[in-house]
Amino acid sequence: MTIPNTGEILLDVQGLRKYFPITKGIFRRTVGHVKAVENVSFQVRKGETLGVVGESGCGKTTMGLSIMHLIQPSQGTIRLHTDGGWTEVNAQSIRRLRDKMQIVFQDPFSSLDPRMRIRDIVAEPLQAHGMKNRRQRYEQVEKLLDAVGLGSHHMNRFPHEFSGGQRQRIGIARALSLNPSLVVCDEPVSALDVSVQAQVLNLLHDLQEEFGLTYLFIAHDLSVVQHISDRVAVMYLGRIVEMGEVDSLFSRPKHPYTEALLSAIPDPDPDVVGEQIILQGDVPSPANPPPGCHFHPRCLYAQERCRQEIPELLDIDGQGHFAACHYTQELSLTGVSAGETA
Amino acid sequence: MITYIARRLLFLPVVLIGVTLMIFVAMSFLSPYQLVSTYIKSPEELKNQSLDDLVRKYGLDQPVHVRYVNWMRNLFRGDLGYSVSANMPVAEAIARRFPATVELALFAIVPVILGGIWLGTISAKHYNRPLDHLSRTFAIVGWSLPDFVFGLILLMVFYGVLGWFPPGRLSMWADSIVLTGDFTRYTGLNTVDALLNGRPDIFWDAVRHLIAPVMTLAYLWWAYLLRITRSSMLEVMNKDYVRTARAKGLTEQVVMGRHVRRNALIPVATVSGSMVLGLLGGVVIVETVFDYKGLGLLTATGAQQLDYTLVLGTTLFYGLLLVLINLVVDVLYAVIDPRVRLE
Amino acid sequence: MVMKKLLRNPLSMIGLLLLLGFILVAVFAPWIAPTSEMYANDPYRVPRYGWGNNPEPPSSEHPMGLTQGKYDIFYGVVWGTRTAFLVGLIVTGLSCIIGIVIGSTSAYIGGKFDEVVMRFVDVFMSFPFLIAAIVITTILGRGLDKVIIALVIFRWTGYARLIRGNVLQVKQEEYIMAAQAGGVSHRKILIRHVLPNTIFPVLIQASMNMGSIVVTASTLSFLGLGAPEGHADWGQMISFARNWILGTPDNPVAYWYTVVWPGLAIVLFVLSWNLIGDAFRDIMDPRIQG
Amino acid sequence: MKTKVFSLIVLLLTLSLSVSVFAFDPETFVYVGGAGGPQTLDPAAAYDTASGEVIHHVYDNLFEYVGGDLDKIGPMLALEVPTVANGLMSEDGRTIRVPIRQGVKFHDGSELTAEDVKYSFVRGMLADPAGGPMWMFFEPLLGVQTMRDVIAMAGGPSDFAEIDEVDPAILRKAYDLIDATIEVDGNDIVFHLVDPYPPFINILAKGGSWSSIISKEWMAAQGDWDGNPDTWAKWYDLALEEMTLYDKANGTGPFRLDTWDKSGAQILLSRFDEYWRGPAQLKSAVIKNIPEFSTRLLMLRAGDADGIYVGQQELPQVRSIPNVAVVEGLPQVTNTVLFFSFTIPIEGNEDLVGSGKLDGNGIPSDFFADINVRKGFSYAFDFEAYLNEVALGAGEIPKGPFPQSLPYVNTDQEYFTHDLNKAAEYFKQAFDGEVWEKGFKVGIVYNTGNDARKTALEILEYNIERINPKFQVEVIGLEWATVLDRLRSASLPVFVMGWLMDFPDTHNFAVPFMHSSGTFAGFCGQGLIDLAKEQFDELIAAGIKATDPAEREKIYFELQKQYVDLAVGMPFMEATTHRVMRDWVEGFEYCPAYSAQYDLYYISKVQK
Repeated sequence: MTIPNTGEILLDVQGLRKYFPITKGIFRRTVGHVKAVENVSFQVRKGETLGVVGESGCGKTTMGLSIMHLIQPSQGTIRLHTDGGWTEVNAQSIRRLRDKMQIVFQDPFSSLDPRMRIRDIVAEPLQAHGMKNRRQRYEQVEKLLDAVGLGSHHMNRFPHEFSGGQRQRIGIARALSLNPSLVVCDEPVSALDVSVQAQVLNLLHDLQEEFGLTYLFIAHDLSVVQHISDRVAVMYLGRIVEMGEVDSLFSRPKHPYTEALLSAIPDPDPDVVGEQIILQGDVPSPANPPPGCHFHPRCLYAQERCRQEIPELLDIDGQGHFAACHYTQELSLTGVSAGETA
Repeated sequence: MITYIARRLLFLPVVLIGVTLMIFVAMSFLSPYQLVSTYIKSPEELKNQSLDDLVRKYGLDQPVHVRYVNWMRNLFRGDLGYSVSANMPVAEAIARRFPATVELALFAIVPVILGGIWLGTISAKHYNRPLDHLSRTFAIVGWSLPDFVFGLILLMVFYGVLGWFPPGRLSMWADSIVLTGDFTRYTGLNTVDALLNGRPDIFWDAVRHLIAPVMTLAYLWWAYLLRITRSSMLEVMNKDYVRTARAKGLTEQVVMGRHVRRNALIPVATVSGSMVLGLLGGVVIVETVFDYKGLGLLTATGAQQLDYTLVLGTTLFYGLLLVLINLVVDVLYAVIDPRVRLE
Repeated sequence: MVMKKLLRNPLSMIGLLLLLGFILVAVFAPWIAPTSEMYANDPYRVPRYGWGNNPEPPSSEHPMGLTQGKYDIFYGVVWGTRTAFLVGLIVTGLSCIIGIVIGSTSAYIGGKFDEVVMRFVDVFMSFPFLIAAIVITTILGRGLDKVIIALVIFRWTGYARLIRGNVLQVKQEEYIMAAQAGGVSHRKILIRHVLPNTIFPVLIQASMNMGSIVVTASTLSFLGLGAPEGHADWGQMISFARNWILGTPDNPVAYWYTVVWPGLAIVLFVLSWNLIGDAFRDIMDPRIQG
Repeated sequence: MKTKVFSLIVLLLTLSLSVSVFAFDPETFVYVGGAGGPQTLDPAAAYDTASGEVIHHVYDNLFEYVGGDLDKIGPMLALEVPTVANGLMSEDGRTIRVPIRQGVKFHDGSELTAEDVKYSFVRGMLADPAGGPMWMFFEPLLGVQTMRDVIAMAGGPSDFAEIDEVDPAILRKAYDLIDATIEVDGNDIVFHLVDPYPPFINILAKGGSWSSIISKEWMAAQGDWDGNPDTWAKWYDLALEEMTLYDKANGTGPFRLDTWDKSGAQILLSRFDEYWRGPAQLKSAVIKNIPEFSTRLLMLRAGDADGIYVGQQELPQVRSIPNVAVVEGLPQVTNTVLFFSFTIPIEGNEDLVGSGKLDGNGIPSDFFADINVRKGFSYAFDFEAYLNEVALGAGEIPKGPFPQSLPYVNTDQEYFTHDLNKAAEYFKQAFDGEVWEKGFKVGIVYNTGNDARKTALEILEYNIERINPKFQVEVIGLEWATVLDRLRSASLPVFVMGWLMDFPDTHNFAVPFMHSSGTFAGFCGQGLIDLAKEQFDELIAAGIKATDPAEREKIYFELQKQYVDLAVGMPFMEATTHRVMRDWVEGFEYCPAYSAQYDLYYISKVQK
């Protein structure tokens, strides 16, 4: 486990919001919004991995895509530290910034164009960024494939000739082709078999060291995040409810939701019978979130105050462990020890 | 769903304005003296006539936009203008001729659908075997034949040789009854009116005149329905539940009838709407060959004589019809297939 | 692979052979039916052998006989092959291109733009095709080029709708976003990723339409709006037969040759395209892969 | 299987039911015409043959041709034919008295009076719908062409947009001018002509829809003009469908109008039992229109139609049908002419005139102003081939602009023949040899759908291109609307058009073909107009005013000679016509003046 790099900040996200309008009626009047991402602020340090977890539909993928400007954020500023200065990521600058920020997609089956050869898929960003010489491009592709553990003999094949894990490697090679500083990994292993998951995670880890990458690693599963992340942010209904160093968050969760998620991690030791917290009810609709703390209807510890007041995300211990819970100081929540899970 | 319908209806005027605007744009390519040809239909009528007087009289020298505004103004007063080629107001011409086309379409749709499904079923059942090839070739030949050729051949055989199915909508004797006051024309559909008036003889006469054009139309459309039925049946036949049914030992007839055909017909039902539209709008040739006085023939002749008031009126009407029928089809689709939701 | 499947199926095999035959006839038309002295400068004009109106049965000089107006049927059928390909290819090509460009752009851009474009398409689709074609050819005048224009104006919408639906689906795929993330321009994404993944059904549809265009053109000829009289065009040859299909009272098939030869040409031509297209669909349609 | 057998039985039953036994109806006559029904049934507005088809049977005229002979005029609603000999016509031919038959009944039961006769003509002239036939009365009675001219005579403007703009006093004066030309004198009616007009009686005779006699009282009862001198303008130049007689009729003819079933494109007529000559034999008649020839043909074969319209070119197909009678070679007064435009606009006309220069790739604007070019074209045409192969012998080669069946036509006039050597000679002289040397390229035009005319042009093309390989002629078919448009600007270098007489007089051909204000001069460019003004106009005016037949003959012979000498146009066909009917039709009478295909009054059906 790498020691978190406390150095400079690479990505700075402030007040990010992404609303999808709900239209109704003959004239498609906007009657409300699905607040997929609501006022999210965080920073990612250079070289670290920030894991983002949450149940499906909590807005984590939307957040990732918004940061990449693959969907237009509704509000907020995203800044990227490049070449010793800050650049705001917006619709105008994004084209220039593509080589600094890349993304690895969730579904290795849909993220590769079935009608293109591997070499062209991986080389495409190179071409788009002005590498005119085809030979050079293919040489580069060969190196990249090599780096992700594929051989040059794969270059002329089509995606359907590969397994899921191999495809994800191709996706990673593509993301790395421009030599980015930030890579958003949008649930890169969730579609893979468990056996393959570890391989890909290890690959990502190795690549991070080799290329000095910074990851924003999105997953719906805490166990996946635990290994690769330096810090973890937990999202619930479009908001970050807890964020902190991975050890601190896992061992001393400060939010009941995190606690519930942690309790769901299966323990490899069959003798240890952890008490699993079953979350009550479904995730409420982000179009119509409950008042107060969005988590209160499912929270074991909910009080009257939770029904009325939205808790702020505050640094609880002064050392960068944030949580958004009114009673975080009062509650004593159960975590897991860092080495406990596989 | 109501919102969906309302939304679609809201776009109706947009489409209709677009349609009429396009005709006016097309018309702006015409000179006043070309438009005069509506009034002087052939060189033989070119007597001691001053073309300029006619241009002035019918306002053909006005710019197109002025005419469009005038036309629109009249339209809002419910006046579609007067058709020179039909010798009557456009609205009346549509009201008189459309029922004929509807009658033809209604009578045609039954054999078209039944025959098409039948052929499609045969093809699917005998997938890639001689019977499949045979029925598909048969249908494609129908589709490849220009309809006037097939229509004229039918006319020759069934009227010229056998004397069974004459052209027109009614025989002379029936026509004279229908045109007199004793016969009430409720719908304009001769068959329906005949039954309502208690005249089975006229009903039979009307049916007799419908058979040959209906046959022509049916043969034309079979290929289309065969194609859809066949592929959707093949799709369903590969489904697990059909295999299960077979595995259960159900007879082929039961499997086909109960499981395959019923499910395969959903796409067929949805194309029927567009077929009705095609039949309503595309029967010009059949109407010409069989002297069947319907709206298609009227519009086609009108268009050839540059009778633009008529063309405007009928395209407006067709546009309306198209939007409405498509809407109905969409709604029906949603009703038939629970998987479809209207946005 | 597709070709192999096509060759294995007897129907598509026949279709391919027929099409090949037509291509050969079109290519070698000047040798099969040498241009007559009469209209040496315009080989597409069918030579007349007399000024009269009545058809004449096949003879050694005119193997398929003379149709109404004493036009040589054999010559018309042979050179008509070229016209058929010409009209079919141009109409299909142009309307395909227009439809694909408008339909895919509209779907790719989406939103209000898509809405506006689709209403525009609705307007075009609200005309009954034949009526619209009559209006256009009446305004523009008679001639093959006018027929082509009329056909293109009212054919592209079908392709536009078809490809739009496909693009809307493909647009959701992650590889499109991946390309975007890679900094590829929208235009390139459309051309390199969206179109190759959506265009096939459109092309098959288009090939199916090749045949029916010839039929439609003949219908326009029937209405007096097709190719100029005497131009080598099957549609016109067959519309020349309209008055003779009835034959004489004692011999209903007295003028069989006026309708059979050009009719056969049209039917076989359409048939060949449809057989191939049909087989293509079967091959490409994942739903009926048993 | 059972269901299949059952459905088969049902089908067979249906079929057997549908086979109706053919019923011969001896009292109904069915005529099926070609494309296009009547435009209007108003005699003052109708100018197309389909209208005449109906008007002929519903209305009567003052005179008629006896036995279809255009030279023999007899009384109809008149009691006597006015001549100088019987004193009803003045010596100078300008005053014509017509005694009106008494006891004639209109279909509504009212009786015909002289007042009705006057009303018929006055009302027609006052209404003068644009494009109508009323010029035939303005010319002899007032020496002008239209009601606008009369208003101008009365001191008003002639280019008004709406008649309300004209001072009512002037309108009244215009009315008076017209009123004065026709006078009711007891049971007689007196026409006052501005100049002698020999064919005036012809204009009034049966066959001319425009001189149908209508009922004044009935018109007033329908809300139409009642004869008030100050209100007539309300009915001036209305749109066809706004006129009272558009689809209504009340005449004295042998048939009354039952229904004009417009949506079914058919007209039903029924016998008028109180017809003054006694009722017709037929009880009713149906006039239908079916554009598709095959359909018509089958109806004739089946006996569902008693007579059908058959084009000249389709005639061979009906000749051999059993039980069908084809009457051929019926004379017509008509002429089909190849016209040349003397002054062709170049701009926007490139499809026909090419480069617009005499450089082998086009023709100059004044190409056909050169008489040698016109003669070259005329001698190149193969008249015989057209007559025998295209027209199948049905007609004659003309001797000039006037059909030979008319009086005052020189049948010995020397005329063009098919002679390529002569044609070459003239082409060599044209433009001082430049035409021959450089060649030319010209588009010659027919209106699409007219195969015979197309073939005529192709014959010309074939022959001219044989004369000199540098001569290029392209036969171009244009839509009728476009032809009309381009005719107006005289843009068609060469075009073919026919003229069917209004009334059987040479004058009726001299004006359209040769007068500077005639129909065709306008289409043939300023060059021809100038030529006509200089050479023809005076002769034509003299020809119509002359009352002495010998003098008229001299004038028209001269006009004919000049036309041919100058090769103004190339008349190439005087077509005869034909009728096709079932052989059970009896009593077929033919008169070239009739626009109706059959005179139903004389017809009966007798099953053989």
